[in-house]
Amino acid sequence: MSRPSILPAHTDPGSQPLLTTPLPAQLRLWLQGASCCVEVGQRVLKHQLLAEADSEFGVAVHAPTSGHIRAIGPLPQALPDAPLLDGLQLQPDGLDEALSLPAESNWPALSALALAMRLQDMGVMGQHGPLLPLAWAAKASPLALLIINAVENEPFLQADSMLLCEQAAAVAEAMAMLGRILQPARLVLAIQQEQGAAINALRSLAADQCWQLEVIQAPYPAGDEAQLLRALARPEESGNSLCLPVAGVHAAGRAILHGEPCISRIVTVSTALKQSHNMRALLGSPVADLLTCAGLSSQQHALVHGGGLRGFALPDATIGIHQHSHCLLVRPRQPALTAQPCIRCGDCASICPSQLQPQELYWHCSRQELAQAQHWRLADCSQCGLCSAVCPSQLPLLDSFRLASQQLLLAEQQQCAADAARQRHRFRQFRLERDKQEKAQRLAERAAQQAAKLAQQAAEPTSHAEPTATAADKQAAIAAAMARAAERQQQRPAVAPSVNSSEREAAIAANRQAAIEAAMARAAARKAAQEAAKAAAADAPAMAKDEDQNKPGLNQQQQALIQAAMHRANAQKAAASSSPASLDQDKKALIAAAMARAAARKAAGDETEQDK
Amino acid sequence: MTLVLRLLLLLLAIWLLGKVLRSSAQKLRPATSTLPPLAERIDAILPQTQCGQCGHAGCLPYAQALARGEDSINRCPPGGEDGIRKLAALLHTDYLPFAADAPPQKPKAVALIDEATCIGCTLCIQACPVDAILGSAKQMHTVLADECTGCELCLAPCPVDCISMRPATSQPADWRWGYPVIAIKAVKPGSSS
Amino acid sequence: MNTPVIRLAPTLASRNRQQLLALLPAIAIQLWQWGPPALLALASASASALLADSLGLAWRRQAIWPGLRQGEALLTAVLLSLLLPDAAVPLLCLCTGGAILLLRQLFGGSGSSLFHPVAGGLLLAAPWLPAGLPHADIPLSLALLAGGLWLLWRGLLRWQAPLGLLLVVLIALPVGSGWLLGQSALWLLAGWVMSDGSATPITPRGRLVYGQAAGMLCISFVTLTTQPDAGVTLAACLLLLSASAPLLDRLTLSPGPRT
Amino acid sequence: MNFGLYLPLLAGLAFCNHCRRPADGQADALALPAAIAMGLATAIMLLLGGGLLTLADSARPGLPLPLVASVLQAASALLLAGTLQRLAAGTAAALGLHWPLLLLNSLLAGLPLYFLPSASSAAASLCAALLSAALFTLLLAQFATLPHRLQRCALPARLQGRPALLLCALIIALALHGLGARLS
Repeated sequence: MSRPSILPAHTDPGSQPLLTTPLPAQLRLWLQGASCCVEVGQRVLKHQLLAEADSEFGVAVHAPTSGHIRAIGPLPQALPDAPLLDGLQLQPDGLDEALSLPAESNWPALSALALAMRLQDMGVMGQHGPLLPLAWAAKASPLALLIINAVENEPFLQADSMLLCEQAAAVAEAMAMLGRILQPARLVLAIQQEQGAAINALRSLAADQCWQLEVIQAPYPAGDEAQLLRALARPEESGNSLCLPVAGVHAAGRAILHGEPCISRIVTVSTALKQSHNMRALLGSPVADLLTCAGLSSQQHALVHGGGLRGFALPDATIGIHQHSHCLLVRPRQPALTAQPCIRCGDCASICPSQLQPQELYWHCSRQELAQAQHWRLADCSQCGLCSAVCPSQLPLLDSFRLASQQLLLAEQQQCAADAARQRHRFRQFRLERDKQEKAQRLAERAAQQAAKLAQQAAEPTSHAEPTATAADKQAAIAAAMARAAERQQQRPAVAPSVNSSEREAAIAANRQAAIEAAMARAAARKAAQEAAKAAAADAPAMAKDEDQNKPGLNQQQQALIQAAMHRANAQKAAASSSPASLDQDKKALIAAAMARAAARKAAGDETEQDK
Repeated sequence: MTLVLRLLLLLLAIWLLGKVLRSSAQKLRPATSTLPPLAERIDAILPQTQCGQCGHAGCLPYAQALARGEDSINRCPPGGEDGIRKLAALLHTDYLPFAADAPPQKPKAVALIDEATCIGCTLCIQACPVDAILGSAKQMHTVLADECTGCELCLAPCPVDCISMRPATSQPADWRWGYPVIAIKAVKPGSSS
Repeated sequence: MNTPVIRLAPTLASRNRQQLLALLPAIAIQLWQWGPPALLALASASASALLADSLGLAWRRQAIWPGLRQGEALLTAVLLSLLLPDAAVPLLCLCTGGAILLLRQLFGGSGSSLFHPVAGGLLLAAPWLPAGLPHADIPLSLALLAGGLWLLWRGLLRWQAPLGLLLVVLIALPVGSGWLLGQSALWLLAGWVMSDGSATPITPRGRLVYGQAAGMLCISFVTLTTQPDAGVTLAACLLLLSASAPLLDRLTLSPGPRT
Repeated sequence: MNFGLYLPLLAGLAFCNHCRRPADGQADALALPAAIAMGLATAIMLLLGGGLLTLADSARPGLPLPLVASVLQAASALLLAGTLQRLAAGTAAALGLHWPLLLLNSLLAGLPLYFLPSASSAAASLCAALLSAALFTLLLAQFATLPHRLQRCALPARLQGRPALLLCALIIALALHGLGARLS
């Protein structure tokens, strides 16, 4: 079962005239990746900007004719299942008044990125968003191969052939322009063998131009970008080559050389028999108008948007066409074929151009097992529709693959959103933590300064009473703590002798340290005593944990010591306060004293360690 | 003669059995050292709304509790049944339906601040786990809809009840024509052939 | 449903019709050879098959008429009556109906049956068949070959498994397998049973292996043992190997080379 | 004993083996290796038991065959089980190579071999042991992969899972009976 023999052959438009649709009563334009810059009720002129691109993948929308904006809101789009999307309705006034078009006079001076952005502003669309991908244009890597894709990929398509027959000179001009700006090492126009008239029209032009004509003979999905690149690009070129649809290239030529935004395209209206019509239609024209122009009525026929294999049914003839509407198929209404169970004939696998196993993929896609579908390489499916066409059971293979790919895309988006949320949450936690530490540091510094002052005042050996301390035993405890601190301070040089380079500095530091320690111990003891006097605190462990996180991550030795002491004291305090609340004063005082002692000792120990 | 042949065949069978056992043992023990810690892998599955509906203070604490085996996998309503399936697959446990006491599952929503009523108290800003609310004291606040996870943690602290949840609009209406997988592939160096 | 406009393959019903059509010359020769009893057998087997199929469909709560219109049950009946020309009519009806109910409808209708009903029905009928040396039926075989070639030309025959079988038979000619080629059962089973997708592996390589394995098993049994009834032996081999089809799929089916 | 009974017995034995497989998270991934391992183990047991029987017969002819054969088959099964337990206990358990199952396989698949009509010479018995082990492995592998395929059949709800597999086992046994009856 070879593919070329079973697909209907391409029929050349030949000498058929290119029709022009009359001005429709209403135009429905979609705003994908574009934000509207007109208001309801506003009168717009032909070529006037209606919406600006607001993302990398959107293009601007221009008014196809003059008229009034009637509505801006969700409209059904010419896509599978006709999803609602924001669009605008333009009611033509029949005058067709146009803005004057300033042509780009110094276009040869444009850079690739400038060209890409200019095309985006002119509403010229390629296969995925703007004709030239912005991300690619911004990289500005030298282009090895530029393919202009004029292959009529699916059965019943004629629009590109028609365009080449009618506008061969304009296309050649546009290609010359692209070649001049993008400077590809090789510029190729790919066309299929069956498109005889178009080839004839181009042959005469190709002789003295910078581009080559490549006639493709491969079977059906050969017109896909990936397949074309595989067929035409040499191994060394495959990395940096670009494939552009010929309709977009033609529109780009009009836009850059004549300043004319893209407002129309050629559409084939075919009855899937021999008869077909090609017409130039304004973007946003309702499908019904195109059918009327071709002499068909939309009531008696089922509508298919697209070619014979990838086309999808349109539920409604009022939907407006868009830049990808290359073909409209009209069929007599028939009862839909019912899907039968898979009989494992294996035809889908043998015809698949990507060498996938569509029956396995379908099984997993229909059961919503996306991970399995990915394992069976759903991502490699080019959605060519051949498997659906050869399936004897009429299984909706292509539909389910389309749906599953979309779900996969959605799942990826959700995963990205989740990753972003995780990052933001973690950063927030980090920020809170940092703020807390900085606050604690500031507080500690202030406490240390005050304590130093106090210590200077209390430099006399008579350990005078703390003004705020009330109980005598508390004072005694503090005094004991201070005495111990002083003792340790005296012992310190013996513990760590001649380690410091400058003994004088060490002595000064030690003095200061002792004073600070004493003050710290006092403060801690006081605070602890007050806390302990309170009734049982319920959230003691939590506080302890909070304080634990205030690790001495400070670079200054002094602050480290202070914090260590403080947090030890607090931990002790917390432990104390979590113990039964009915402690008498004596016990509390003892605990406080012990705590203060421990804190002082620890502080001294820490200090010696850090001195080392 | 047959005895020798029998012995040779026996040895062959034993050797083959040894090979099968060895390869299965490798399959049984996948290289766990290359994997990130279990809590991280669980956290990667969780939806990161940080809503606390599971009873933990965020997704990571819940993931850690799951990794320690201290909680059940059916406590995350935003993750949906799909999330439970993924967790069950990762943790080699059975699928569990949602816990009876778990909050009901809701469609994804984003918070919206009624700008006329907002008094600028900053309480919602402090409550937002992903910093998706902008504003400062006495100034009107606003929600970054792209960053909002729909956790509803900002609803409770608001003193004037000016925050409401609106259904998120990012359904797959963004059907991009032949979304640019191929285009990006085609211009990446050395990707195709 | 947005399925494509172009349908490149015939529907299931049309496939089965064409398979029946390819059997017409063989049916004609059978009628000429056996006379009116063959016609009676054909008619009663068809009636029993249709009855069993509609019973099964009703039991599975499926629409009966669209199911019958697919024509698979009829094809099974015709194949069985061609395979069992000398069986008693009740036996033929019984094994046709039984095979369709047990191997086709119980497993869930067309495409789902793991084991081909024709092979199963032949095996069910085997114990009651009159024993005797098989006789070569050259005209019938030639008619079947012609029908098979026509199917092949129409693109309706999945040829890998029959090819594997025939290759083995041809290679084994020195062992004395030549008389098998004159057996109509071989051609029937190869062309209409082994080419069925649901009871064979789905990959071309798996089908080739399936056909070769069936050929080797069948030839070894037919040449090594004393009961050289090729049809029943091949049917038993096919049933045994149909159960290995998932195994062959597992071994040969892969997501394919990454592009 | 004849082949018409022996071959379906193997199918039933394989079905039993499949039903006794541990059903944990990795059972699906290990189904095929488990089938191959059990088939190889059965081959080892059959070869070992047959070889020991030949040795015993030559050393002391005239022993009662049924008794000696069953003792030797059981001994070879337990020997293998012990070796596996010592060398690769965890893997063997995950693959379902438990000693009761090994013993069952060794006795049910091994003993009838000595009473089959073809087991006249040493070479023939060796051949029979090999073929029966190969067939047993094939059957095990079939049962390992069949459930996956059966999932896609539109079986009635009551038949889902094990009953459907039992049905398949019956059909396979029917086919094997048809083939085996021709061998005898």
